[in-house]
Amino acid sequence: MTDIHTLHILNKTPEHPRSKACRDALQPGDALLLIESAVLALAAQSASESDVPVYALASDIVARGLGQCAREASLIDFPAMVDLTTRAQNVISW
Amino acid sequence: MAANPIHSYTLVITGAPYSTQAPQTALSFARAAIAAGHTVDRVFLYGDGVHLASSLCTPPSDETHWPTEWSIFLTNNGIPGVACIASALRRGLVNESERKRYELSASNLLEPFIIAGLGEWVEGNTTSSRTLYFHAGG
Amino acid sequence: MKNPVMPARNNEGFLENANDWTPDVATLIASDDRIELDEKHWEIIEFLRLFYKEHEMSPPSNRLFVKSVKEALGDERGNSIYLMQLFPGTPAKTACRIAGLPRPTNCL
Amino acid sequence: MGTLMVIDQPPYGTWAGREALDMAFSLAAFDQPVSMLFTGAGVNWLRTYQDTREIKQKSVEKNLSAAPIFGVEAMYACARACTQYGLGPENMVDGVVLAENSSELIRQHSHTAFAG
Repeated sequence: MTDIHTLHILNKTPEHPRSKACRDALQPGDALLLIESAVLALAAQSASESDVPVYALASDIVARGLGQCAREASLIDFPAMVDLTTRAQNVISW
Repeated sequence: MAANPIHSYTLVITGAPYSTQAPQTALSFARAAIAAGHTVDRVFLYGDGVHLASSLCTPPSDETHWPTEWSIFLTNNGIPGVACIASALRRGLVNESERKRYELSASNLLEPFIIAGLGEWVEGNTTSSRTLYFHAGG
Repeated sequence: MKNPVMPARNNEGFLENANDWTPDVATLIASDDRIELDEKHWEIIEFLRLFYKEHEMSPPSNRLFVKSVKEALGDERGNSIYLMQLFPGTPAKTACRIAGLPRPTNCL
Repeated sequence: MGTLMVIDQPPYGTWAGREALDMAFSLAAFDQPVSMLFTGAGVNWLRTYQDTREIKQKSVEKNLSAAPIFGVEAMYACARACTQYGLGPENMVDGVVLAENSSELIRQHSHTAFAG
């Protein structure tokens, strides 16, 4: 079952130009997965601007001391990340 | 209809160990994919990612040795690890036959990695059901 | 007829210095492969040298070599059988060697 | 519907764009449909009159001009980035299609990839 059109996997900080390009590319039916430095977006003061489901790798969040501020994303582990890639028709690694 | 269809993955790593998190994230992903019953068709190292296949990486003993971790994982699961030849030669990663061809002083390709062309990536792109990239962050 | 001196070449017969190339040198390199250059060969050699000048690269694989020849000179010449007959072995490699272009990286 | 190789990094200062170009060429070599999208600082690949002799690198302008010969189907440039970097018809290489909406373009391709 592919219930996600495109899974966007982002590993760049919010300042990185590709982060903006990724956000701009989000469309209804897509999902966003934050990994590595991209989880820092959850610490930045920003309204949750996207209408798509946002996931974030828990290990990257915990490593960066962000356990408390990750309310805007569903925290997942690697098995769940694998699962997300199987549910998506396309995957883009930004 | 199976609730959880089996997928095949080509994983492309373009970030180098010890300068990016890419090889680590990719390894955790690959382990989870195998554990879930999926297959990893091949791991393709491109750009700075080829440094993962160097037999000369020597991190301090209390840090994870990512080339070794990857080497063991690939060997245990029979997954081909391919370093792009153009990326590899530019960055000083060579196997024995390239060493001879270019008359170099040493070879340094870690087993079971092999050196091959981008055709391996093209094949993965067309035959695997998913191709995932692990780039440098920043 | 003068007898050209073979310039320095690497272990696969490619010129060490691209500026050493002359048509006479090409004839000499070709004779190593037991190829006697005729106008069909020269057409491809000239095409390759022009391609290199325009794009600052040789076609990076044999397939792209065939494609480029096809694009420039048509189907009759741009097919691997024709090029294989002219430049035995791996045509792109053999032709680049004779045309005085760098050794391809074997990228594909 | 083919692969979209994206170049979003500037030429010369970083190698990633060249590696993306090699990927596009190799897809073309195996007759896989591929197009390229230049966006962000990557649109600077498309400027005419690049003279790289002094920095001793190959000209990406010349390298890129082989793309149609090898069978790269289309070259798109993000219109917004072109405006930002002062690129217009007078100083841009031929054969580039301006894309007003990159996300639509991404949507139209089955794979979108960066080289690094």
